[in-house]
Order: sequence, then structure tokens, then C-alpha cells
Amino acid sequence: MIIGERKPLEEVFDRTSSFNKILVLGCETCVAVCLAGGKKEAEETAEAISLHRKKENQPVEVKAESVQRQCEFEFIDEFKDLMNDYDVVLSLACGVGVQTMVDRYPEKIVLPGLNTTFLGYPLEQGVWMENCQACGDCVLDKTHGICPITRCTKSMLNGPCGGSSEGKCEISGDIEIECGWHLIHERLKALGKLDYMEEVEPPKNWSTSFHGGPRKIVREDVKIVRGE
Amino acid sequence: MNAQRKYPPAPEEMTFEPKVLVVGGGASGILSAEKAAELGLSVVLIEKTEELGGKAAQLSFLYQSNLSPSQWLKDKISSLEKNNKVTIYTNSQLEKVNGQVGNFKVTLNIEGKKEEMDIGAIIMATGMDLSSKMPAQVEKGAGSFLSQMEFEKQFTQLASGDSKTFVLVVKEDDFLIGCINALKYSKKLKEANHNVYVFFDEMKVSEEGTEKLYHQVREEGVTFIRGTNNLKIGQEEGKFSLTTIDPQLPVKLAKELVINFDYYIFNEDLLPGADTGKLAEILRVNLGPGGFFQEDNYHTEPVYSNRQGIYFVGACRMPDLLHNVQEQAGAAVNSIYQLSVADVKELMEKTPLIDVIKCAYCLTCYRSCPWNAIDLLYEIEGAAWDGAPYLHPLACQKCGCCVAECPNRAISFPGYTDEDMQKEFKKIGGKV
Amino acid sequence: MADFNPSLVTLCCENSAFLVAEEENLPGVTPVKIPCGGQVEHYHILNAFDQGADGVMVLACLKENCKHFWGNDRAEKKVNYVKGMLENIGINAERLAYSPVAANNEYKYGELVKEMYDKLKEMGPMEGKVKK
Amino acid sequence: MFAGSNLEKVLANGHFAITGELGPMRGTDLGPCLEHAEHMRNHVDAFNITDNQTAVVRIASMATAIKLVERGMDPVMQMTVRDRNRICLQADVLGGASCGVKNFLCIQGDHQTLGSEPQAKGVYDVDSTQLMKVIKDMRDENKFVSGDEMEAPLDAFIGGVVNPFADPFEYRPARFAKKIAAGVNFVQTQCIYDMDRLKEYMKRVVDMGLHEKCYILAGITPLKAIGAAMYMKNNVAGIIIPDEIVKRLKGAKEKPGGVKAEGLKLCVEQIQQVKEIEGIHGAHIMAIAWEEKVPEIVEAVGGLMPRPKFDD
Repeated sequence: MIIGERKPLEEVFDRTSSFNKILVLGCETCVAVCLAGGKKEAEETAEAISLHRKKENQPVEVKAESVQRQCEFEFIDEFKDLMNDYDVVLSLACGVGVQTMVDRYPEKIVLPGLNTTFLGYPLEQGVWMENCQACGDCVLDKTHGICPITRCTKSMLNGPCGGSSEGKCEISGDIEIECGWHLIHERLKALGKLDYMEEVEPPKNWSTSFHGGPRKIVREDVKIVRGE
Repeated sequence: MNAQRKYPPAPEEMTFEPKVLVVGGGASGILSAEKAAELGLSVVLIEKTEELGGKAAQLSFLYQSNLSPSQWLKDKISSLEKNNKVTIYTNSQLEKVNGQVGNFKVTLNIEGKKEEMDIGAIIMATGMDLSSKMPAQVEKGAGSFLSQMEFEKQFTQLASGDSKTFVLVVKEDDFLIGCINALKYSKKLKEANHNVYVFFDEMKVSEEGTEKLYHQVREEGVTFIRGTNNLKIGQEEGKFSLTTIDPQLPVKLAKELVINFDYYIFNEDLLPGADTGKLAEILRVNLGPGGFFQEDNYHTEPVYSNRQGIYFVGACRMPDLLHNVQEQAGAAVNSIYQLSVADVKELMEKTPLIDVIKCAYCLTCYRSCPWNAIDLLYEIEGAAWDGAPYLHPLACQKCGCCVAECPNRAISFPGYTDEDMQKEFKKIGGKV
Repeated sequence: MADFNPSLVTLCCENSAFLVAEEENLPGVTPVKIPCGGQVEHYHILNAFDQGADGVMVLACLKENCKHFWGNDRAEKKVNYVKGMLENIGINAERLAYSPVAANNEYKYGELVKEMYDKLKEMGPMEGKVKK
Repeated sequence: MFAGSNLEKVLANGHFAITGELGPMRGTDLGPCLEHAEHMRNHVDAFNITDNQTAVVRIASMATAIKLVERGMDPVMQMTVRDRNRICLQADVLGGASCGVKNFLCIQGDHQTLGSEPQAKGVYDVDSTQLMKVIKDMRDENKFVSGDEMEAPLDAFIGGVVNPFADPFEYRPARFAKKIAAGVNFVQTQCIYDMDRLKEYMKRVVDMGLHEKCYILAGITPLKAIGAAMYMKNNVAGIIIPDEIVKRLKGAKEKPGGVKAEGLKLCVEQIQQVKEIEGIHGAHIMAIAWEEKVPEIVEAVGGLMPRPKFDD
């Protein structure tokens, strides 16, 4: 799922400082599940803004709401009436949600309250890890389920590089980063498929990734054309 | 919107299956099964080996009792076998547990065949493992060194005949049971006119009557020597000797003490049963110190787990004397009974409620419930994500952790809702 | 600020601190019962400040002694998190505190609350607090 | 002959090759770098020109390499895949070759977060192994990655690096084999201090016959100070410095010449040792910030001077 992290409160206060009626809008899907932008975060953020502005002697009207999925027009349409009452929306959805809101409410100012961080999963409660970069051309079949694009710091396809030491990546600092290719090596070893480690993998087609520009999928089979 | 009430089981439909699963057919399991049947609950007793008895079957005699353990077991087992409330499966194991107290869905492996059943509560009585480490490397005469359990088995034979010298060594870091065993053996050996030396670090006499027993055997001529750290075992022509300096004596007086012995009895290391970790995963319960069942938290002692309806009795939580185990069995069964007659409707009024429309099914509550009282259900009517978590009213301990962790604030807690809290905050500074 | 009388909210676990708080009834202190430290929410703490509290204390069970296993640890972590939020908001994080208190330790409760109360008195009213 | 560079000739004729390393400057004056080159001119067969070494911005390796060509020296132009995509990498190979550069060394490069511009975007379009294949295909097939034909042929002696001290150790020889399959002609190793591990690695390499398919130059870095040794030991991934070496340097504190003399002595001994290891064809001396000592080291090893000369 999409993992996000709330922006630092100072930044939130700064960006919203010129507005007097603020709607904090959470999203109840991915970012709620990763505990960054659900109803609870929305209420907390709203309360924090309110307290801050009181302290600054600039009271503000702020309301917290959340929507099922901020990236779907039908769901955000439900907020039409509410939108009229506020100058600005602080969206706690991922970047997709923010832009969907802007698309639907072009006359409104929508600010991001979240940094959309990566695609990943919870390793355990409170720990999330990136494991997919949506490159558009999955190689997990070759590496048997460990993504070299994401897990190798240099996205190598013929790893590991010389910076791999005791299973750790050369850029490991305070936070240790596992060497993706070490993991792949260990996994292939366990599966008895080390042969792959000897193959020279040719340059990858990156045009399916973001490097091919913003991507769009069009499926004629599921498109509805009215009047058909 | 309190959609929780919509989904099954509704309070009036919720029943408590009056059936207890007892895992483990040793003394603890047998006593638990007996207690549960006494209260009218039906019992399924499973044992992973071929027959019931466990470690108790290997004992020669009991402490402060003239009962023969084998006879005691035989009587208990035959009365259980006759009891129509009790079903016994040997060569059987616990494989899977779903659901919550009152309605656990349990999968058993009965002699290689999988069987599912509805169970109200589970008593774990899986016992412990023993591991013995020889105190010295000897080329010949290893038979002179026996762990307490090996000694138990051969006791009658070894204690008969001419006067022999026994050395009993109880190492410091052990449970009460090692000390009590040493006292138990001393008494019997002395009665059979043997020489007995007990080496110990700390004589644990907290159990009722043990201090008296200690004094009694001491008066009868058993020699107690404190300190087990500098014992040296010597071997000469098939004879063993033990050399030590009494650490309690002042240096000037301290002389080497040499004891020629025939048998050296030492206590085993007590280990959790080999399956304990795996079972804990199946049951979703926390383990305590040393990997035994039961968390180190006084709220759970003596028999409670971090899940309602799952109890630990006997050596699987900590080895204990038979009469204490009996009390534990009683406590567990009592608790089961209390739950079986609880007023679910009333409990439900205090249980946090999940609004399935707001629920993103993110599993945060499921993961953060200290009591593992939350089940995951699917095909819930009205739910945003097809399924939703279910807070079982009997399993829930009303701590509110899930309420606080829910990222969509989909869980409300009667008595502690935002409105309730704000009402309290209204009193700030004396305003009402 | 000699005439300033702060108002302090103590969020007290019903298994420990609240049992004491009920008995103590100190002026200016509003004890609020919570079922466990684990039930504390960031929002509620902020809300207490918003409602006019000059200070908030979260009082739960002693370490490794929580009836619900880790409720007290969660409470402590949440308090630390909200302290960070308060710093950002511009409220002195010292106005919020976490302490473990046993059910039978009236003395400790009294001391902790008094200490906090004196500290708040010294700090003065909340910055920018709307006077009613 | 692939390209007929001086280095290739030395190796092909069975000599023990010596290469040096030059780090271009962090400003527009290449003077000091060229001075070092002149100083070593008679002692080394070729010069590695680092490519934004340790991810720190410096004068481009291609510019420096061309300057050396102009002075009649043989550069090994290093190319990291960190900063350039396949378009630029191929263009730089053509650029270098058109100006007389014959040796191209393909490396992954230290990660940008470890260098002077930690906020930079890493490219990593192809990896180092793939770059070897790219250059090989340009040289042998006359083709770009896309399959397009080149308008004029390329001569290139393709270099790479191997690190016997990185993990997983058991995979390292296989990875070397993979680089050979991708087209590498010579490799230089990471700095060697752990001689035992190198010997074990070389044993496996020789068992696989890799030393017959590719020239192997042992990487040697003289230790100038105990601090430098400790820094490399603790902070540089993929370098192993055994405790005995640190101990030996510490023990030399009081001796005449001190730690520096001991460091040089150690370096000379290391070259003497690697010369004896089967499968090693030369040494690559990376005298970081100590370039002036290279002639002294080469002379001290014995039997290496004078360097072989070839008529063009």
C-alpha cells in the first residue's frame, strides 16, 4: 500500500497561517492503515492547529473530516457542501488524493499535510518498509520475490556491488540497510537456484517506469462509453 | 452508528460451549480434567504420547504422603476413563485454535486424523522437560551419578541393602522442587540406614511443612553443607570421592572435607516443554521467563494467560507440588465456570464498539490488543472493507487500547467517548 | 504571578492512580478516570489543553505491572509524542508529564501532583490562553 | 589485442603490470594531478583516472584522461554508472576513444549519499556489469545498446573491479565470472590487507580458471597513518584490515621513520607477496594523497624496474 508520514507540524502551521477557515481532510484507506492520515490524525492535526493559532492569538475555525478514499471522485463529491464553508483544505491523503481534490475543486486551495513516502508494507506494528518502486516491469520472478530495484540501493541487476559487507549495504549509517543482493543470494541459495546469480542480466527497460513519463493505463474492455 | 451489534453472534445468541479442552495427560492435566468434570463441564483430554501419566508416572513416592504415585495415577486415570463427561485421546495434539473464549474452534490431530471441535475454554497442562548434565566426566562407574528423576525411578532398588553413602547436590539457580526432592530422598534414605550428605546453595523451604522436614532430617543425622561451587569429584580404583572446603568456616579452621560416596544425585535443569513455543503461537499467548507459559505479570498469576479462556496449570508454567497443582486446576476451572455464566449482555454494554463503516480493516486494533481478544471476520454486512474486526465481549478486558490506536477512530468506548472525555475536561479549573 | 492558580488535569488509570486521585481531591486538579494508560489518545491530551488546562499529567501503573501488559508503556510513548507536538505548537512541553503511580501510593501521587502544580505556577498561564 | 594500450601490451607480454591512480582536482586547475603523473611516468604502465571518486565532485575523468594521452601516457578512464545513463556512458566511451583513450574501467561507484552531494539523484540506469557488456558490444559487434550500428569501430581494453573482501564471500568468484562473461578484460581488486582472504579468493578463482580469461591486478594502498587505517577498517564497507596490521603500525610509532616508514614497508611486502600468488598479473597502487611515494615503492619491491617499453 501507499505509505505516508505527516508533515512536520511547523510546516503545516506555516502553510496554513494565512487561512482562517481550515478543513483537515483525512483519507480512510492506505494512509489511514499506515497510521498517517486517517480520521484520528486529522482530528489530532486539527486540534494542534487550533491550539497553535490560539497561542498566536489568531483563532481559527478548523474542522476535521475524513473520506473513504480521497482518490475517487465519487467519494470526494460528498464534501461539496462542506467545501464551500472553508478557505483551504489540508489534505492528509497521499499525493494522489491531494491532486484528485484539486481536480474536482479547482477553485479551492488544497495543501498537502502528508509526505507520500513509498509503496511498502508493515514489517510489524509501527515499522513500515519500502519494497516496490512500481517500475512497471516486474523482475521478482528472477530474484524469487526480493526486488533488486528497491532493495538494492543502486538498483543493480547484476549485484551485489563491492560495498556489501556482512549482509549490509555500504550506505548503512545509524539505520542499517540490508544488502538487497545479499538477501537475493541467500534466498536463491536456499531454493537451490544460485544459477541465476551467474547470468548476465541485460540493461533494463526503464520506459515502463516513471522514466517513461507519467504513466497511464487505458483498458478499452472496461471503459464505459455512454450511449453504446 | 454501532454496527458491531449487527454482526454475529448477537448477545442473546451467544452461547458458551460447556466443553473444556485439556492439553496434556500428566498429573496436571488429569487433575484439571477431573475438576472440570466435577463442575459439570464436558472434557476433552488430549495427550501427545501413547498413555496418560506424564512425569508423575516416573515418581517413586510423593512428598509428605504415603500414597504411591503409580497407584494414585492408576485410580485417577481409571475414574476419568469411566467418567462419561470425559473423552480421552492419546497420540493427539493441538494444531489450530480460532475464535475466542466460549467458542473456540479447535483443530486437533487425533492419531494422525484432523478433527475440528467447538470448545469453551482451554487448559494447557503440557508439563516441562528435564535436561541432566553429568557433573563430572568419568570413565567408569557413570552409574553412580544419577539425576533426581533417574534416581526416583530406581529408588527402591538403590535404597535397599547395606548402608551406602549418598551425596545429594542441589544447585542454586533452581526451583523449590529440587530442594524438596533432596529433603524427600534424605528422609527415606536415612530411614533405610544410609549415610546422606546434602550440598546446597539455598535451601528453599517456603512450602508448608518443609522447614519442619528440614529440621527433622537434620536431627536424624543427614549432613547439610552449604555451597556447591567448589566441589571436586575424584576417582580412584572405581571409588568416588567428593572434596570440598566448607565455605562457611573461617579460613583458619577450614580443612578439606573428603567424602567417599557410592551415589551422587544431582538436580536436572528444568526446561519448558519442547512444543511450548509452537503452542504459544497457536494459542496466541505470551511466554514468560525461560520460555515457560505465562507472562511475568502478577495480574496473570497463578493460572491466567493473556487470553481469556486459556489457562496454564502445572509444570508448563512452573513445576510445583501436587497439591498446589490441584489448586491451580481448581482456579482455572472456577474461572471457566464464572465466564460460562457471565451476563454477556451486560458485558457488551461496556465493550468498545466498532463502526464497521468507518473501519479500514487496517489490523491495528488486532495487533495492538494486549488480550488478543479481537477476531477477524469477513462478509460483514455494511462494512467498508467486506470484513471487520470483532471484539469478543467475554475476551475483551475493556482496557481501551484498541480505541486509542484506531487510525480512523472507528472504535468507540462506552464511558470514554470523546463526549465523555470532554465532559470531564469541562470541569477543568473548577468550572462545571 | 502570585495570584495565578493553574488548573491541572490528571489522566489516571483506574487500576492505579485513579484509586488514589479519588481520595486526594486537591484544589485546581481535575482527575479524569481512564481504563488503562493504553487508552490515552494524543487528541484527548491536546483537547485538555484546548479546554483550558495549564498542565496535563498521565498517571498509569508501575513498569511491568500493567494489568493490560503494555498499556503503561504505550501511555509513556504517547506522552513523549505529544510533547513533540506541543513543542511544535509552541507550548512548553514541560506542561505535560507521564509518571507511574501505584494504587497504594497516595504520598507519591500527592508529591507528583504538587510538584507539577508548583512548576505550572512558576510557568504562569498558558501562552495565548483566552481568558474567560 | 583489443586496443593495444600500453597496459594491454605489458600484460599480454607476460610482465607483472603496475598501475597507479590519479584523483583529479576539485577545481579547474589540473596541474597537481599532471605533476603526479609526470613523477610516476617511468614507474607505472598506466594511470587510473578516478571518476568523481567517493561520489565527490571533481574534474571529469575523460578530460583528465585526454590530457594524459596528449603527454604520451596511458590512462585508464574510470566510468561509474552512478551519474550517467546509457546515452551518456556510450557517448563518453566514444569521446574518450576518439581522443586516444584505450582503457575503460567500469565501476558502480560509491553511492551518492556518501559523497559531496548527498542530495543528488542517482542514475543507475545500467549497472557496472551491464556497462562492460555495453562496451564489449560496441567493440565486438559494432553496436550500441539499442542495436543501432556504430559509424566507426571502437578499440577498447575493458576494465572492471572485483572485491574479494565484500560479502557474500562464496559468491564473489561467481560474480567475477559473470563480469568476464559480460566482457571484462582486466580487473583491479579492492585494497588488499587481508592476505589470507585474498589467497582463498584467488584459489577459487584459479580453480575456476578465471585467471586465464582475465588479467587480475591486486589493489594496494600504502597506509600513511594509524587513523587512516582505523577509518578504513571501521567505516569503509568492503575493506578488511586485520588487527595485526593495525598492531604493526602502532608498534612502529617509536621506530625511526615512524608509522609512515612502516606503512611503506608493509606496502612493499604486500606487492612482493601478491606477486607470488598464482593468477595475479600485476598490482594497482592506489597511493591516495601519497602519490609521490609510488616510485619509491615500485623500486623497493625489486625486479620491477625498468618498466617494459614498446614501440608503437
